[in-house]
Amino acid sequence: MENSPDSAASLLEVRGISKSFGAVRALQEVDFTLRAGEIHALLGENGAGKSTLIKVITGVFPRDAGIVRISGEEVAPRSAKAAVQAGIATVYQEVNLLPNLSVAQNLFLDRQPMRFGIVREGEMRRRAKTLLADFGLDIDVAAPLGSYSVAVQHVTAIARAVDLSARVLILDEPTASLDRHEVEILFGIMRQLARRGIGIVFVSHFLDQVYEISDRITVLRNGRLVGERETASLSRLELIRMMLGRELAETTSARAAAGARKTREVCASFEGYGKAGYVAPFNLELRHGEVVGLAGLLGSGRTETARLVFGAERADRGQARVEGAPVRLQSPRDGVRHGFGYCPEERKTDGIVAELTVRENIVLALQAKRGLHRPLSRREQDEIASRYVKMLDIRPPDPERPVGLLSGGNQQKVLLARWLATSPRLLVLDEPTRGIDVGAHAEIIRLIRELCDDGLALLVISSELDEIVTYSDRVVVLRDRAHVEELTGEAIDVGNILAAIAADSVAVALEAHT
Amino acid sequence: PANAAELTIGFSQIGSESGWRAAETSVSKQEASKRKVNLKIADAQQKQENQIKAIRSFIAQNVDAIFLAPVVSTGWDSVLKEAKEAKIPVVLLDRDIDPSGKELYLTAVTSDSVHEGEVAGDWLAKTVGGKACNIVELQGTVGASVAANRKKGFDTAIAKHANLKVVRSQTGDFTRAKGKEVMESFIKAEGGGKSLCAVYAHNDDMMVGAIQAMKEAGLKPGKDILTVSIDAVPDIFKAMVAGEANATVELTPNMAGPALDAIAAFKDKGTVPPKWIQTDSKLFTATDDPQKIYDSKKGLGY
Amino acid sequence: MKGLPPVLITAVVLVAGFALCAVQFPNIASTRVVGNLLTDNAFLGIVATGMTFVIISGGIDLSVGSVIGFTTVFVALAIERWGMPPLVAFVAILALSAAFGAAMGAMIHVFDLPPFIVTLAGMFLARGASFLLSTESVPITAPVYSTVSDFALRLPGGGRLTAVAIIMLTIVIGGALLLRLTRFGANVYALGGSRQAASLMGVAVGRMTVKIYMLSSLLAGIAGIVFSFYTSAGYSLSAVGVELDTIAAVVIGGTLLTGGQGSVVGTFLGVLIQGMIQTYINFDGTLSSWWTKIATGVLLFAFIALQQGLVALARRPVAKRVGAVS
Amino acid sequence: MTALLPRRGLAQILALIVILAVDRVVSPQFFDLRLQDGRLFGSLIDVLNRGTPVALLSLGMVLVIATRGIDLSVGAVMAISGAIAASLADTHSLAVVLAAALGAGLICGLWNGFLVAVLGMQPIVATLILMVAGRGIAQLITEGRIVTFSSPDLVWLGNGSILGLPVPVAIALGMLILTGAVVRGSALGLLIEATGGNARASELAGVGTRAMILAVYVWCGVCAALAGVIAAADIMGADANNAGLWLELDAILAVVIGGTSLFGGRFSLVLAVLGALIIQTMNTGILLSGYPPEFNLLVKAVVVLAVLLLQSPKLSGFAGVVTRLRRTKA
Ligand SMILES: Nc1ncnc2c1ncn2[C@@H]1O[C@H](COP(=O)(O)OP(=O)(O)OP(=O)(O)O)[C@@H](O)[C@H]1O
Ligand SMILES: Nc1ncnc2c1ncn2[C@@H]1O[C@H](COP(=O)(O)OP(=O)(O)OP(=O)(O)O)[C@@H](O)[C@H]1O
Ligand SMILES: [Mg+2]
Ligand SMILES: [Mg+2]
Repeated sequence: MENSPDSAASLLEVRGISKSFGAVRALQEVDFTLRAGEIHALLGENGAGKSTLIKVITGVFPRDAGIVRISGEEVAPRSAKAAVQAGIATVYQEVNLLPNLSVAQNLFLDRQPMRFGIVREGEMRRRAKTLLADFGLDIDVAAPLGSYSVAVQHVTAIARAVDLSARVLILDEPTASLDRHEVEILFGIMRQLARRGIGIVFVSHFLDQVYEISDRITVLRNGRLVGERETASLSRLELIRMMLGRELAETTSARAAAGARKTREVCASFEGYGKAGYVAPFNLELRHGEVVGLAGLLGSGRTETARLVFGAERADRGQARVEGAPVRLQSPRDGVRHGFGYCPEERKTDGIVAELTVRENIVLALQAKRGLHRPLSRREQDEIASRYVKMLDIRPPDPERPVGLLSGGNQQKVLLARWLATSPRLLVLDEPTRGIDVGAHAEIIRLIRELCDDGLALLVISSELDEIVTYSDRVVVLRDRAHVEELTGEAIDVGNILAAIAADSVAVALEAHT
Repeated sequence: PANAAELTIGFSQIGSESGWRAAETSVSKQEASKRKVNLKIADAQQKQENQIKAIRSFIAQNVDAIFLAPVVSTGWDSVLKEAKEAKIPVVLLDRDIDPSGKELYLTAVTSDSVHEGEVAGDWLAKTVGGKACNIVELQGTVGASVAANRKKGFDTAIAKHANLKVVRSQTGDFTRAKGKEVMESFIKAEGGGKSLCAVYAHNDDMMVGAIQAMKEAGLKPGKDILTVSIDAVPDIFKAMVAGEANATVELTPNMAGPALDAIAAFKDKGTVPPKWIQTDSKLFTATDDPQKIYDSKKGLGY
Repeated sequence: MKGLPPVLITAVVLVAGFALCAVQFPNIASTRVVGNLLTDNAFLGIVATGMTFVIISGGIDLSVGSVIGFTTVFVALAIERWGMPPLVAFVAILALSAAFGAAMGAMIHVFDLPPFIVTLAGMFLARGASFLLSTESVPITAPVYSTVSDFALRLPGGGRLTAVAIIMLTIVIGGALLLRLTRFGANVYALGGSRQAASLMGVAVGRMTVKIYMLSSLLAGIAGIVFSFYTSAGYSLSAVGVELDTIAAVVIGGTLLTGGQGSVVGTFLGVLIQGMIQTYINFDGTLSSWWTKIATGVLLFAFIALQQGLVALARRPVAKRVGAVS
Repeated sequence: MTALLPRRGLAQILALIVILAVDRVVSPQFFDLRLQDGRLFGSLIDVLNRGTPVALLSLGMVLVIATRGIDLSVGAVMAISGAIAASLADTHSLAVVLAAALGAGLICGLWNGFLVAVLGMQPIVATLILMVAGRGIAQLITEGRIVTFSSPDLVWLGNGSILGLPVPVAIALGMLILTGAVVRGSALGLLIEATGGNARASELAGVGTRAMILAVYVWCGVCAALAGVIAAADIMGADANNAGLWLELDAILAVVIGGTSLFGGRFSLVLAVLGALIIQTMNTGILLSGYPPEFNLLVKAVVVLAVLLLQSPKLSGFAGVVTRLRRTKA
């Protein structure tokens, strides 16, 4: 559109792609060009159509109109397999691997090393091990993939795509669940692949990463192409304007009123709380109007802490109190009854009920809390749903749409809405901003502050240390499934958190990167 | 016979798919205990493979004789050969097996189910006389040999009379509920049942259901529409007493009695019984004092 | 690796059950009874092997019992009435049943219909078709039949390893290898993990679905032939309800009905467990029809509960989400 | 509920109309209705009346399936409750008879629910246990005989009529309304759908998923028991050997024809009952047609497949295949 690229150098060329889902026009006449050897960021708000564009290119969705060329030759893959054969390797946004298969099988599914029609298991494992070693992962590749964290699963998916040694590599939000260290490794590999002439499409909501890695940027908004620019010549402000179609309201310095909140009452407290083989006993106080951040490396026990606090996992020692009164948290129901809420990190498996509508997903927790015999009338449901759809800017703003059809970021907002609707006293958020666009990201952080000002207690897990630093009144640092440090007030900064994590060498290496 | 006291006999029974079958089982037990025979009954739940397994395990336990009520006529050769090798005499109850196996069993105590159908057909022909008569037929389970035979016998009997015609024939699976449902649809399909003259059912249970269907449709079974069925279970005599059923052909549940006698004679004196001990296919009608028969049959475990 | 613990647990349950039975009826612990167990359950072992593939892939196949029934009738008629040489009849029926399975698989994939219902319709269809062929049971007198049913390897202690048992063991071993060692096998697990993910990873989901149901029906066809050896006859009502026995065997063998996990060896053990329950009841020989049913249910419950208990026990000491091993 | 019908039920209604039309062709008097002894009489009434047991079963089954479960034991539960009702009918009042029979169904449901929700067994095997043992229990009660009774109260349940409608039909209608009121009038429907759609997520949202699962199996047991009582009342006797035999498959079929996925989640009571009617319309048509019974199963198979294809969400899938074929040809 704005600069018509030299089509000889273009590796992947997309012209006039349109795609509708019923009444929703997810893509309209989108053009996109990827050159050999470049890293091309594909950006846009949640629901802009990035994932849809990718799936249309790889033939997962049939397209309504448009053409796709690879090296000038028109292709029309009709399945993911055909796309791979056409030279396009893809990591889709939701980790689409098979949790029941071993890591090695996942890496080599449908292309296992064979001899006499028999899979060479040993050879496959060896290769898997070397492959993952490039990504700094040293794990048992014979174990089922599902026994590893989302991060490991994501790295596996990326390693698989990279190893397909295609001409085009598409990565849809590959860094959402990775920590800095893993992101660095990934970027190293991406650069190396680009040098070999492979074209890489990179989707991310982390603008820092976009500026760090990409050569060019294409922006989509509401299913339309906004423009394509050289990264070097595009200012951040300009980029955000392209994505949102407006200026981003400046995030106010979040911890403005920190001092005043110190005096707030304790909402929930945990003494010597823990579970053998899960998380070491810890003490934790959560106060009204206060945000506590949980920081730590992957696998350090943050999610586990969150689950214990909420009641999703039963503690085998220690005492929990709510507003000073001792309580027993045996099940999520207990948590909900005491006014807790919990947004889990794996929204697809633990969060949304894909088949149900946005409205039903939003009222679910509230209804469960009220009990069977006090059903919310349809009017109340509609009212609640439309309030939160508006408040959180869920798109498309249709409460009757099955949640599974929403883009990832919007699903996250629905989950948040589910808990806000219960007017909780304590909200536990595990990676609430994962996969959320810049606009919504700022929005959610603002929301966290607001909730906090309304007297809510918040326990927030995030791998974004910058983010944690912005909103937390206190930061608990975890290492090896134990709470090792608590930072308050002025002590909260990225450096100190890293220092707390840095009891082992990995963290030292990490620090070097920042 | 004195020696019979020491006998242990394995009985591979088909299952408990009907009241008649339950009666056969309980009569067998009574007959065995009368003769002080230790009868081991293995219930096959209507599966031939279970019967084969049961016979194998009887052989493994080295019983003195095996009674077999075969669920199907074919497929017994190899297992009966095993019994023969082990020198265990086999007596078939209730149903015959395929001819190829004749030398594999001692004797068969069965009725002739084709003959049963004929008896029913003959009775109907005689009762109707020269009038034109539209008959509906309630068949047994599709694929069951008894059903096929009873159909065959009946068809042969009425083939001789041009005035008798089977206008509809559908399976009622040998059950009351299906018998009723099928009869309901027959009545609808035949213009409210006015044109029907008789119902023939492959067993009494279906007929009991059919009688209810007729009554609910405002018809008078036993009067407007003649009924003839097979088995002679107690409930059909009850219907006869009420004037709602006309005839039934008896299939005696006492197959084990003659079989036990034959085995005892064989073991005691080496008497080889005839290959086929045929049980009576006796016709009962309202003239046979159905109340008395009902009372006598009630306790047999139908 | 994966799937091993449940198999081990099933094996433990089997051995424990066998020991208990043998204590009560010492006769049970003989090669004769073990040989009978294998022979009597040969056809079940064969269909269950196919069913294992289907269930691991996340599907279910209710048509197998009817396919067995149809096969016996077809084979009997082909040999006895239509004068086909037995081998030709076997090839014909296997081709037919494979095509039948393929058609069901295609139906499931193309129209996105639930396997439960498609195969239920398949069950009606195959049974109905066998009624059309013949409602009478047809004895088979071909010499191959007596040769095959008489053939047996004598085991020490009077037991016999019959031809059908050998066929079954071969198929079980072949199935286990196919599932464990080949790309096809890996894809079966992949489908059970998630059809969508498998498709995104490049597995030809449609073709796999067709192949899996084809395999299941093919094995049901083989089981039908074995059944016809077993009884030397074809009968349209044979193997009624076998689909449920088969599913039970597969599930007792540690395969999840939700798909993605399981093993052929486990299924084989499941078949033996069911056979043993039957043997026990036959040895007892005092049970009436109803007590037989109740006892079967109770034993089924006991075995499954025991298995669940062992699984829970095996899981307990390990922390829920184990850290990375390196 | 009503809001859901028009959009979702179109395929089912269409299927029903088509089958009714076919029935009319094979049996010209299919739509004839007349009053006979204060009771409507005709093939249509037969369809409703004979469809009642499966309709009742499907009312319970649809909830079980909505939670991603399945209940194979309903046929056996029918046999048990029928046996209990028949053995008590002549000596006890109708209230006692019903209480005992439905109570038995409730206990059976509790047992199934316990195995699934508490012991975590897979529903298909968990209920297979009762499917096998339950029929044995029923036979134990009747000792394998057909236990007959003459209590007019119980007979009325099977053969009486209310406002011209057979009592069983009225009962099924009442149960549909009751179940609908309970499920949709409370939050149960939403919570069941959530449990079936994603049990883990629902649990984390505070839904008592175990209680939900237990509740649906109990309800399924009660519905099956009621169906059993009606089946026994219909033939004035309890046939433990055959009552409800293989009806579990019909009930599951009805639910699936009614558009509820076997993978749980969204369900519709009305459409499940409509599914039961579709099946019965087909069965009655087969009986009226006068074809030899050897054809019954074939016809059934073909009709089932046709109905499923008719409502397949992928009729568009079929269109897709056609266009694909065209595209490859072009
Ligand atoms: N399978 C589907 N059926 C119907 N609508 C869909 C489907 N997939 C996506 N959509 C809709 O298409 C639009 C674009 O979604 P898409 O997933 O491409 O967004 P995205 O840019 O990847 O967003 P995110 O950053 O949140 O991942 C959204 O409105 C979404 O609701
Ligand atoms: N780098 C890694 N290598 C191997 N296994 C890992 C790695 N990181 C995490 N895991 C596995 O993932 C599991 C989940 O970790 P956990 O949820 O406790 O982490 P967390 O601190 O909550 O991190 P996050 O929420 O960011 O994933 C760990 O128990 C561990 O088995
Ligand atoms: Mg996306
Ligand atoms: Mg975590």
